[in-house]
Amino acid sequence: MSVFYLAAALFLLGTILLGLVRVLRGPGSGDRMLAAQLFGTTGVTILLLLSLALEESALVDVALVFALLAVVAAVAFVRQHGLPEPPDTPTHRQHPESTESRESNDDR
Amino acid sequence: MTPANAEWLPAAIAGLVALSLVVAVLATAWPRQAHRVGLLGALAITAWVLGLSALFLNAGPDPEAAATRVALGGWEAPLGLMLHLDGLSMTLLVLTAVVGLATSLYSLGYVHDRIERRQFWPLWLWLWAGLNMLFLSGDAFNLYITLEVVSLSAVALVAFTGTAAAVSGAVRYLLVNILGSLSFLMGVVLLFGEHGVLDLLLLETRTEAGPTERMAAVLMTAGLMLKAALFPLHVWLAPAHGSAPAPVSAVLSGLVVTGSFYLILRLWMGVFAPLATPAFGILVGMLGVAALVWGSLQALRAGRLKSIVAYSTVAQFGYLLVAFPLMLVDPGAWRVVVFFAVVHALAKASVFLAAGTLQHAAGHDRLADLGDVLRARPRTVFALGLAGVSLMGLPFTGGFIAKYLLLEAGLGTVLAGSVIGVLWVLAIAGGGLLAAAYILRMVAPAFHRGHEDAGEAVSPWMDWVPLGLATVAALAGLAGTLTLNTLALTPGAP
Amino acid sequence: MIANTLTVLLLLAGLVFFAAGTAGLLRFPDVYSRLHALTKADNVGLGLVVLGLMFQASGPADILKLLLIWLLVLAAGTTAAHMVAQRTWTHGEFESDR
Amino acid sequence: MNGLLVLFDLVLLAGIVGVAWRCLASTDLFRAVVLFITFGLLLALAWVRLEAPDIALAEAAIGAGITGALLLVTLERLRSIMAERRSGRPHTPPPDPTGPHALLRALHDPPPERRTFIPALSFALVVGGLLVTALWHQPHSTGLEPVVDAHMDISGVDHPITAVLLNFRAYDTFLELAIVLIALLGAWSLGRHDLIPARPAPGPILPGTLRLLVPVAIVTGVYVLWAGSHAPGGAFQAGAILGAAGILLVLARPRQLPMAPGVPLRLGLTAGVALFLLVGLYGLVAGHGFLGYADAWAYPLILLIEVAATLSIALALVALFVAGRPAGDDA
Repeated sequence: MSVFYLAAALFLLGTILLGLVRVLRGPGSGDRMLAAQLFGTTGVTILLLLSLALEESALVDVALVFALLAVVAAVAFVRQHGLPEPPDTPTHRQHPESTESRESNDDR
Repeated sequence: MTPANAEWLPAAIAGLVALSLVVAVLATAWPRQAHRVGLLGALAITAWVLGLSALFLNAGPDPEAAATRVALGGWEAPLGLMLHLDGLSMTLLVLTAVVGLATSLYSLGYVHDRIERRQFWPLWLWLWAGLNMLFLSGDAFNLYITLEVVSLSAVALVAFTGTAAAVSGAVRYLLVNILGSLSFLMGVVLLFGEHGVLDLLLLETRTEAGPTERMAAVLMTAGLMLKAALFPLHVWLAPAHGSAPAPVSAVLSGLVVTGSFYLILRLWMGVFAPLATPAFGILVGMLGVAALVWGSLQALRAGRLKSIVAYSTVAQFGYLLVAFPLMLVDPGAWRVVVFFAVVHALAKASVFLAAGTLQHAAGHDRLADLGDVLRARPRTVFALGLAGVSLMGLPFTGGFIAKYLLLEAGLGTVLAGSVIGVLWVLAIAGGGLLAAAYILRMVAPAFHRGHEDAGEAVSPWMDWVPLGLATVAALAGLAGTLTLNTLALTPGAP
Repeated sequence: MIANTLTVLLLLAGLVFFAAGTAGLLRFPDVYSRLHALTKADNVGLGLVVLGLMFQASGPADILKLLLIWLLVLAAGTTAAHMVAQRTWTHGEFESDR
Repeated sequence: MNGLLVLFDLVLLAGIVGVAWRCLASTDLFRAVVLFITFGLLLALAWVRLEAPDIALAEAAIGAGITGALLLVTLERLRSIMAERRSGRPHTPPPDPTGPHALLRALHDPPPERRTFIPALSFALVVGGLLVTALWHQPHSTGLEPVVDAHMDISGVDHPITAVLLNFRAYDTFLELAIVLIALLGAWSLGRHDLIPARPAPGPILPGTLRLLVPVAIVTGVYVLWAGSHAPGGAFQAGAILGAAGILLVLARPRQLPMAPGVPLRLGLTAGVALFLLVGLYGLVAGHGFLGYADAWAYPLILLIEVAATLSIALALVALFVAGRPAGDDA
């Protein structure tokens, strides 16, 4: 069985390395953040598989910590103190209801 | 030799570490009273160090008996950590106490702002505690940690005025320190991987001239040279000093840099001793000559008072490198080198403190515009000159004795048939002349005719402490024999 | 034996979703559609793997821990996807500048 | 199994080196930050493979919870400085010429030069090559494992790493705690920080997640601290988890966070080192040596120190994240 777990972990590691293409290409910061989020989930899965393959039960705790804190970077990404004014990119859209929350972005 | 003394020695060593830490923690937890805690702590630590040195010197003339190891937590090496006190560490502890006390007194006047005081004192007391622990450490990994304590608090002190120049100098200093620490740590890891112990004495018995030791020696020495600003890894020094507050510059140039040099010396006399070869010594000596010439030229060109002093540190540390090949020929010369480092630290700290007073009075430290203040403040100029005379090595000062002994060792190598010894002798003699040139540059405006303007009022501490420390530096020659005898109490060293 | 077979099958199914998630991340045209790729891996992919591993757990504590991990990742994935979408919606899908 | 393990290690190694290289070479700072977050993840896996689950745990908490958020927030501040410089008008609020602002300026000046890359790479290759050569010759040393194992029964705990950290080499651990504190003192000496007023959460999802995550994080932190006596875990890991939870609270600010009061904050920050030092002094007076314990008292004392250290580390990490010293500290 442990060979199977290890092979599965190796496969998942491969998907992380493949997913790096999205981080490198972007184009937007949202895309990159999403990729990082997916890596976090994949990492948790790899740790769970490794804990069985290597018979090291402490790795479940490591996976737990990763799962617990997976959201911190994403929260930091959207809740910085002063988001810059949205630049004039063609993809930029204005949501009718979001003006209020945008005004309060300058409260640093 | 009294057995009672020797019994008290281990407790006194652990007590010094504990006392330094208590003072630092207390100042951190109680910043409102940090300056009072700091003053009392500085007096207590100095008194403790002096008492410790009395105990140590009383323990007898036999280096093996005098050197003391303390097992922390009762765990002996290799399992636990050992503190280690011998003549070398004792000398540097006393130096640290003297410079530390002077800096503390000076800071009472220099750091007067209520908010700044709360930031300055805890960091300074951590730095002092870190230095004490560094000199007492006998364990390779613990050395790394104490180096980190020293470096981090030094970086924070460089930045603590918060101006853009200070922060930029501090960031550079931080990066240099991280690089140096990592390099040192890699060396420690290599040694531990090969020999499975971290205790320096145990490592010393196990090391030989193998590939691991060579690599570790390169990594650790390069990291420490970076931290000690030894040529050619000195580029961070002047920016960090130029913007740091005066007491911090004094401590950096006087103690922190000397601490890194101490470690290089300690490692090469112990763990890496089998690796030292004459060719290596000549290479290091050449670097020293280059440092002497280059540092002195920069000091002659610099336009700001503190830059001159900072570059003079680069130049003076060249002597320490020049002494390296001398040590290979005459193993006993290391004591002279340490004595030189001690005198340099005392003199350099007082020069920086005096420069700080002048800068505070004038509001700047551009040499070209300092004449008025220099003429109006003879006491500070006298301190500057007195310490400078010691740096130059004029007769009857501590610097003279140190350089005389160095020259003697250099001539010894020439007589022993070494042709390159002539270069070392020339460097030692010529370096003194160059030092005279840039020190005269600093004090010369005081003797020109012109206006007198005392500038901003300075506190009595800032007026008198540089003079006191400069006097100690000049008179250090009187303690030459005592220092050399203390240093002789280092087991395993000639 | 049955437990092992179930584990293998569930893990394989989970891996398929991870592969699909990565493929979607790489191939989908914009942030909003890439979100879906991510959440499939979080919800179903990890869910299947966790379910598969539960058959190998040594006790109820282990099962609960695995379940907790899945729930936490679910919460994190949902929140992250929501917030990234919202930020992109209000601030535009701008290139990150230097 | 073994072949597969080697393959896994090789892929992991290639990934680590590749990600590190792309991260350093990236001209886009945001991309570099995301790559660094990924780097932390791969590094945690590497620690697992090096059979160091304790460090993997710490790397998980620091890498996932703290570094990413720290870098992202720093990046955002840098951006506002750059925008201000480009537009020539001061950004609101007027930038403080001292303090964290100056630090960011210093970090950004001078701009990174690409031509330093080749020398840096060749330097890294030379040093790396020499290191590999030196490591190649190393014997398989067991280090201090046998000595530690022989003393486990009187160490007070069942996990060798905790025994080394808090008993055999407690002095090093004490100084590591001190280093965290000194780093914070350094950050505080740069300038003041006034807490930002709360702003409304965009929708119910973030507060809902917080309500779930923060209690779970506290329970997990306590669990990891408790686990330290017999399994990977301990004060540094637990402190990092609790610190990350605190950072989450600071970032999300569901409601106005209270201004940190000066004296209790200082006491909380120094509690770890102070208690450690008190226990150490007691050991010195009682004759067990500085930082030594009586064998029977080792476990309760270690637990006491770890609890205080966890609290101090968590507080220090949150304070480092907020960066400036709180206004309450100057009172």
